[in-house]
Amino acid sequence: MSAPSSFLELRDLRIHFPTDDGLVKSVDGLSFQLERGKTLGIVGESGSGKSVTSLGILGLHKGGRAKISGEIWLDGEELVTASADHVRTLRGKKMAMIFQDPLSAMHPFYTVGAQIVEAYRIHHPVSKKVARKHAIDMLGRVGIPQPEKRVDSYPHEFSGGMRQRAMIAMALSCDPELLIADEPTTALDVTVQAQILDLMRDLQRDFNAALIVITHDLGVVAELSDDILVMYGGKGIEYGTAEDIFERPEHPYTWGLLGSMPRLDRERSERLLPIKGAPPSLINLPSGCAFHPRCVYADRTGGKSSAEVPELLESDGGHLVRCHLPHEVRRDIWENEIKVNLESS
Amino acid sequence: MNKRSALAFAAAGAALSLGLSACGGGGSETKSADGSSAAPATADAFNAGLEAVFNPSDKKGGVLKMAISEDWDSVDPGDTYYALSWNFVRIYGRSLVTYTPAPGAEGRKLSPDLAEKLGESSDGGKTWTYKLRAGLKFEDGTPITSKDVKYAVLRSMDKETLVNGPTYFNDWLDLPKDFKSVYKTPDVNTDSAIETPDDQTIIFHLKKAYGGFDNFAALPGTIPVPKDKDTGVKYREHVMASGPYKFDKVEAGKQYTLVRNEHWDPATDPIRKALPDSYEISLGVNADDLDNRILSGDLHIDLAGSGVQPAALGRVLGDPTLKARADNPTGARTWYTSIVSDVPPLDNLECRKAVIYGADRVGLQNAYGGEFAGGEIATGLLPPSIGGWKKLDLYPSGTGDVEKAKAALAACGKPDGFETIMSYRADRPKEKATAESLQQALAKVGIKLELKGYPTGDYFALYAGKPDFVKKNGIGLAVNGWGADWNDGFGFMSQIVDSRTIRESGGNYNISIKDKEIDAKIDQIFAETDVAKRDALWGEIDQRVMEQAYVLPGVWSKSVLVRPLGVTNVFVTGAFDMYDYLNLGVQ
Amino acid sequence: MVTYIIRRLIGAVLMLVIVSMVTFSIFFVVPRIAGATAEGFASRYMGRSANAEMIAVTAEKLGFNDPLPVQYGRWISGVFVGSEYDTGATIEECPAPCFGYSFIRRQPVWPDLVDRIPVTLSLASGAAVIWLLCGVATGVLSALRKGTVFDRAAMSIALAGVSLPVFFTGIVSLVIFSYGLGITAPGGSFTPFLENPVEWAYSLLLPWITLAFLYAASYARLTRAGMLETMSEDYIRTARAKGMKESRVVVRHGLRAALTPILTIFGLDLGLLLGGAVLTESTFSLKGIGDYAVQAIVTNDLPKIMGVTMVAALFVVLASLIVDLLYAVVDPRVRLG
Amino acid sequence: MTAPLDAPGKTTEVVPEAVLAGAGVKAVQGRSLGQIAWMHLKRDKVALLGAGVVILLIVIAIFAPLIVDVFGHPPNEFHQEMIDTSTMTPKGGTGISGDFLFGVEPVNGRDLFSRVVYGARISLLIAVLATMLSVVIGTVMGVMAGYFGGWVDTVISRTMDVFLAFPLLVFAMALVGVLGQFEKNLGVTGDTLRIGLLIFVIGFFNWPYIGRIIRGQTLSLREREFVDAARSLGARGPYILFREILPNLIAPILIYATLLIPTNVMFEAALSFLGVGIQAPTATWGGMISQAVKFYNVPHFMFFPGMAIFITVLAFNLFGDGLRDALDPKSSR
Repeated sequence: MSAPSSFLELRDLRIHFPTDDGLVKSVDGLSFQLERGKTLGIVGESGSGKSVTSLGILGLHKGGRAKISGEIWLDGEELVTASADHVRTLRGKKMAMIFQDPLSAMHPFYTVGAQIVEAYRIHHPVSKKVARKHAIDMLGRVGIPQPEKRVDSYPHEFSGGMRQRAMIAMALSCDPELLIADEPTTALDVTVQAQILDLMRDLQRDFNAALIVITHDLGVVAELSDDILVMYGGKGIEYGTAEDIFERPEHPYTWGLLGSMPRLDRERSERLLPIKGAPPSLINLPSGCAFHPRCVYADRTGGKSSAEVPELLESDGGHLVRCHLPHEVRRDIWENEIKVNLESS
Repeated sequence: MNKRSALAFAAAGAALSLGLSACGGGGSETKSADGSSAAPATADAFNAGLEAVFNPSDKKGGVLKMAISEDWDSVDPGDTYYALSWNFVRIYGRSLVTYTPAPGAEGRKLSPDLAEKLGESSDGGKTWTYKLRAGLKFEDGTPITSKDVKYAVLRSMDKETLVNGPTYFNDWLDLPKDFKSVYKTPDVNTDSAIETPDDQTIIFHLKKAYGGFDNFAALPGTIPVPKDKDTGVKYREHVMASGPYKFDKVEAGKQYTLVRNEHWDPATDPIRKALPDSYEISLGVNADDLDNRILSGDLHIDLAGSGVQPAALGRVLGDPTLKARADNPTGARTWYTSIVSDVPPLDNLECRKAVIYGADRVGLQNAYGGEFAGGEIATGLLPPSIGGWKKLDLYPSGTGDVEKAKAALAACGKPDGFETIMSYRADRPKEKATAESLQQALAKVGIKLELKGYPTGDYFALYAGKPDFVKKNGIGLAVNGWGADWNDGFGFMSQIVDSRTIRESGGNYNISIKDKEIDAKIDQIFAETDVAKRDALWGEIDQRVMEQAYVLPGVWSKSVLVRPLGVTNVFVTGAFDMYDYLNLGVQ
Repeated sequence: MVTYIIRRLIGAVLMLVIVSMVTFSIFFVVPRIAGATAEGFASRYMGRSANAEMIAVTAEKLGFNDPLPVQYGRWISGVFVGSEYDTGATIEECPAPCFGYSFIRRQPVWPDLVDRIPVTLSLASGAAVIWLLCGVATGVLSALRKGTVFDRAAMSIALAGVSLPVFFTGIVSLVIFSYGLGITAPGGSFTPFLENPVEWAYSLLLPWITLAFLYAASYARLTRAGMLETMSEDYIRTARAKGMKESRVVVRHGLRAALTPILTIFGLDLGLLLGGAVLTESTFSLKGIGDYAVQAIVTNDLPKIMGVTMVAALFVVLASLIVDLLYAVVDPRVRLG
Repeated sequence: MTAPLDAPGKTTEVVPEAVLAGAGVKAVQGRSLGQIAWMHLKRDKVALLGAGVVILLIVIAIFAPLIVDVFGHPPNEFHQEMIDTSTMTPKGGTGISGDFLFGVEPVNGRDLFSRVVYGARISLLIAVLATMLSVVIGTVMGVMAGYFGGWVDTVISRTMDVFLAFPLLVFAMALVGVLGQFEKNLGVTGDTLRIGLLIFVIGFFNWPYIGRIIRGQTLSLREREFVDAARSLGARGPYILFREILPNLIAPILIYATLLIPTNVMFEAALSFLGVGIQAPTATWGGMISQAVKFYNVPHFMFFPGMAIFITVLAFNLFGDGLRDALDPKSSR
């Protein structure tokens, strides 16, 4: 295996969990690249394997029950085979993570400041004083008013938005080169969401870090991402630039997501093209294309859907799609069936 | 009441042979005043301490270690009613007369203590006069006068303050009506009851004659108490010693230590050897641990004197060398079951008889602890060691006679038997076992018993000893037990067969015997001055009790005592049927 | 925080008042309902030679005829200002806190309790140390080694531990180690700590272990459950994501959160034990509060029973108060509410 | 482990929310509680073993007379012939034989086996009924406190605190004593009275433990979506209470009931051990042990009743744990 040129590259990553009920294939052959300063959005319903992927990159599955194969290249280092302890030293310093629901993600017994200080001092042998100083201006940078006071508050004394900012401050405290944000805004209400997203965009610019945004909400990635990876049943099913995904989406599932994407001019709950059925059980995925039971167009593949697993194939310029429908057919359906509907409303 | 021993059963009673000696008139007779027997035993042997002084010696010094698993009522001589206490109190207190420190029957004979000689009666036994020895002193050096004795007796009669002691003086002394108690009516003249013409003389006046008054004079109640040192019930916290030892440390419920009382003058005291330098008494010691420590020798005396626990019993009787250290006295104590003669259908003689016939007498013996720790199967209420005892043979004493019982039931008009309730003291395993045994045996003849355990502390005051409670709850059988306050018919019987002693307010020990004929005999006895005739009458009462089937006798109690290692002058006194605590010494 | 403390203090006091009322009514009102009479109560305090008139006098003297509120009032006032009892020759002072006066033993209850507290205290504290160390350690290890042989073994032993009655284990160990092998002190032995610490420890070793075994077992189970719960929390994941060493994650983030609830339970357990380790004490015939309670009940000595109940309750209330305050210190979230 | 039994306070090892989640599963997946429970249980061999033993014990208790008929002698029947009348201990130490499976008691030679078997009756009867009592009171109080909140909650919660502050064992002892003396006025006598008293005392003093849990559950249930949903659909209080909340309380109630039974078995044993249990000659495990203490030189006497308690409590605990794990996805298996 040879080190890739790109800053972060996943090659055929597989993360499987053996359970009493069978093997859970949370991530099953995922590959993508990401450059510094770029943003990748990973989109999918819960259980599509996106969060597992991010934890996998951070190496948080190491030593656990998970079976991990494939390659994770970070800045020329392979992490899957690297020692757990080495990966730990990278964690927080070279790559950091912003979790959803900061209330439960921050320790209730320690002040926000203390938790940032802790994060900082793990990787920087500095005095508490210095670290505290650092914590305060980190809080300042993420836009928390009077940080020198708030640094001593406890998480439960913060508002949701403030908490998320603090969370971000903590993640950025060691200015990581790779930042993974897992559903960074789901716990927040719409207006705060916007602020947080802006904040992240700005910060990423300053820090010039590679950013992975994980969400089930296309709206969020629309705001941030250069590239977008759509995941379903542990596999990537469509990958392309933001433009590819929003203007020329080719996977029926993506269409569904677009259809269910909230817009200012629409009621949040209102769905144009609801995706019928529930996400598949990762234990026994449907045969063939994991999506076919929910796919409106499965019948147009001449039974291939249920028979064989589709490949992730390039449709045009770096735009990859995993679908049995011929390229033209997909184009056609999008142009004539979906797009019109989306706009007509 | 019965001189209770702490929790477990008191071992009162004299040696096996006394069964005979009572009729034959005394056991080993050779003795000297100080009680050392002519035939001293020094070799370990089963019952070596019954008839002879084991390991006699006059060596002074050492610490005598005593222990007891529970507390007893009080160390206040005017407020105590435990056999162990009456035995123990003589170490620090001297009554007018006391029991001769000698083995077996000899130990029941009275010797003068404070008094120069035994009481002189006049006025046909209604007046009793004692002269105190010269040179008697309390532990603080103040001389002991007859006034102190009088005060002690009077105070011991205040049953609201000193609730525990016996009531003989209350019942017999000829007190003025307006006298309530030394505390309430200190100024009332009580000379009509007790006169003290001078500091050496004390004269008791009784309501009616009683020939055995010396037995009263031997009660701890006559141990002198200086008025100015009396603190009522608190006196127990510092008893003024008149004997050779005085209290040093007093921690109620935990421990007592006694040291020599330098104001005690041996010249005034012919019966006490006062050998050890001090006594250590620890209370609340785990009963099993106590046995083990006596067996191993790092403890001397189980103050309770009631014999070893079941676990140790197995060890002692199982191991010849240990058994050789054991004594097995029979007590002047009978464990029996009252058959309540006014709770139907037991108001019918035949039904009462049926109970006795049906009972498994061996089973009862086992319930009480078997042939050694329990006692010998009793055929009457009166124990063999008491004057007037004669072997009764009215009922079979086997494992129960179903035919006779059924016949009796038929005669009673209850051919299919009946149901009744049997009470026992809940926290006394042996009484529980007794009730269970009787329940089993009587079931065979169709008499169904429901067992009810009541707390020991209230057993007589609130339950079995409270007539209206007994009637209201239909208690037909009540486990009971009685030990002599002293070894004569009066000392044993008066409280348990005289229907006139029964108080409606409860606290009675006579639960079942309400018989005019018996009451009449008792009056006869009081009138009678000749001891032999009196004894004979007590025997007749015993007979009457059994004929009328007022009680189901269980056993004449026996206990297995273990002689301590390295202790001198060990012997069982017939007065308390436990080791005599007066003259023990440490080797 | 201050207001919080005050609120809790008031709560504790209120609690004690209610406890005292309930206690009183159970021992004086309930029997009345069930048919006891003033004389019935009184005769308990009389010798066997008492006659009806004397009992009546005593009933009056002890105020069993007064209306119940009055009797309750008398009892409570005794606790604060003490009270006096007529012992015949002298008037017996029962100085505050007078938790009643035993008419059977003719002693105030409080001094008795005071001199029994050391025993119970020694027993409870010693055992507490053992069980806390063993129990929590085992629990944490099992949680971290979940599913391993150690975990299974430890948990099986723990389950056995919580399923054995202490009076059974107590007697068995006593028979084996004291009466059998003679390597531990016999039942009933106790040496005050100040007299001879070594003796003290030796005499209590067996009771400690017996008692601690039971608790350790249950604490191991609790700790394990709590630990597993905590280690699956998001903030643990966060801590790991910071690149923190696992050991540090466990100790600084895991344990602290997992042990907080244990603290509460521990406090209450200790409180209850100080109120008398009834079974352990009676099994090893240790003269502690619990044994005192049993004796009081056997001899039906109401003032004792009530006194000991109150003191025991006092311990529990104090314990829970202290625990609450500690909790507020440990868990900042509590301070608000 | 009831608090005052020198045992850890009735501290639950289950996180209510977790259990709730278990119940929640029902709401979400529409799978019946039973199905879920069984799904997990049948995989949990240990719990199954526990359940098996529990059932066995119940059978033994019910058919005690039959069993004793076949394998033993009437429990109160004396066998003096088996006893050495000097030491009062069984001849040959224990008296164990094909005829007397567990040997005989000292003093009266009663068949230990039969007495242990009959002991199961008292033990289980009291434990189970007392538990039911606690569960009923606890649930009613808990739900009221949790559902109505406000002053109702305050009053009930304080009441529970008071209960928890009592030295339970001492109290139970005293109460049994106090009441036991007035049977005539209570109208019942003998074992019936005693059993009744014990059930009342044990059950009545244990309810707060269940009460607290149920309260917590109800509180969080009130806030859950499906309750809101029901409310938004205009459902009335009673409907929500009985159709939405109570069904979701079944899981925790089941679990805690199962875990309370062994506690009460211990409690009854303790009371009998301290002498305030059922009266002679009825056999109880605790009572037998307290007798056996005096006869520690014949250890089999304390061994068998002791083991009986151990096995019973253990079995219920195993089953209870299993049940909890089964109904509670979050908890650890």
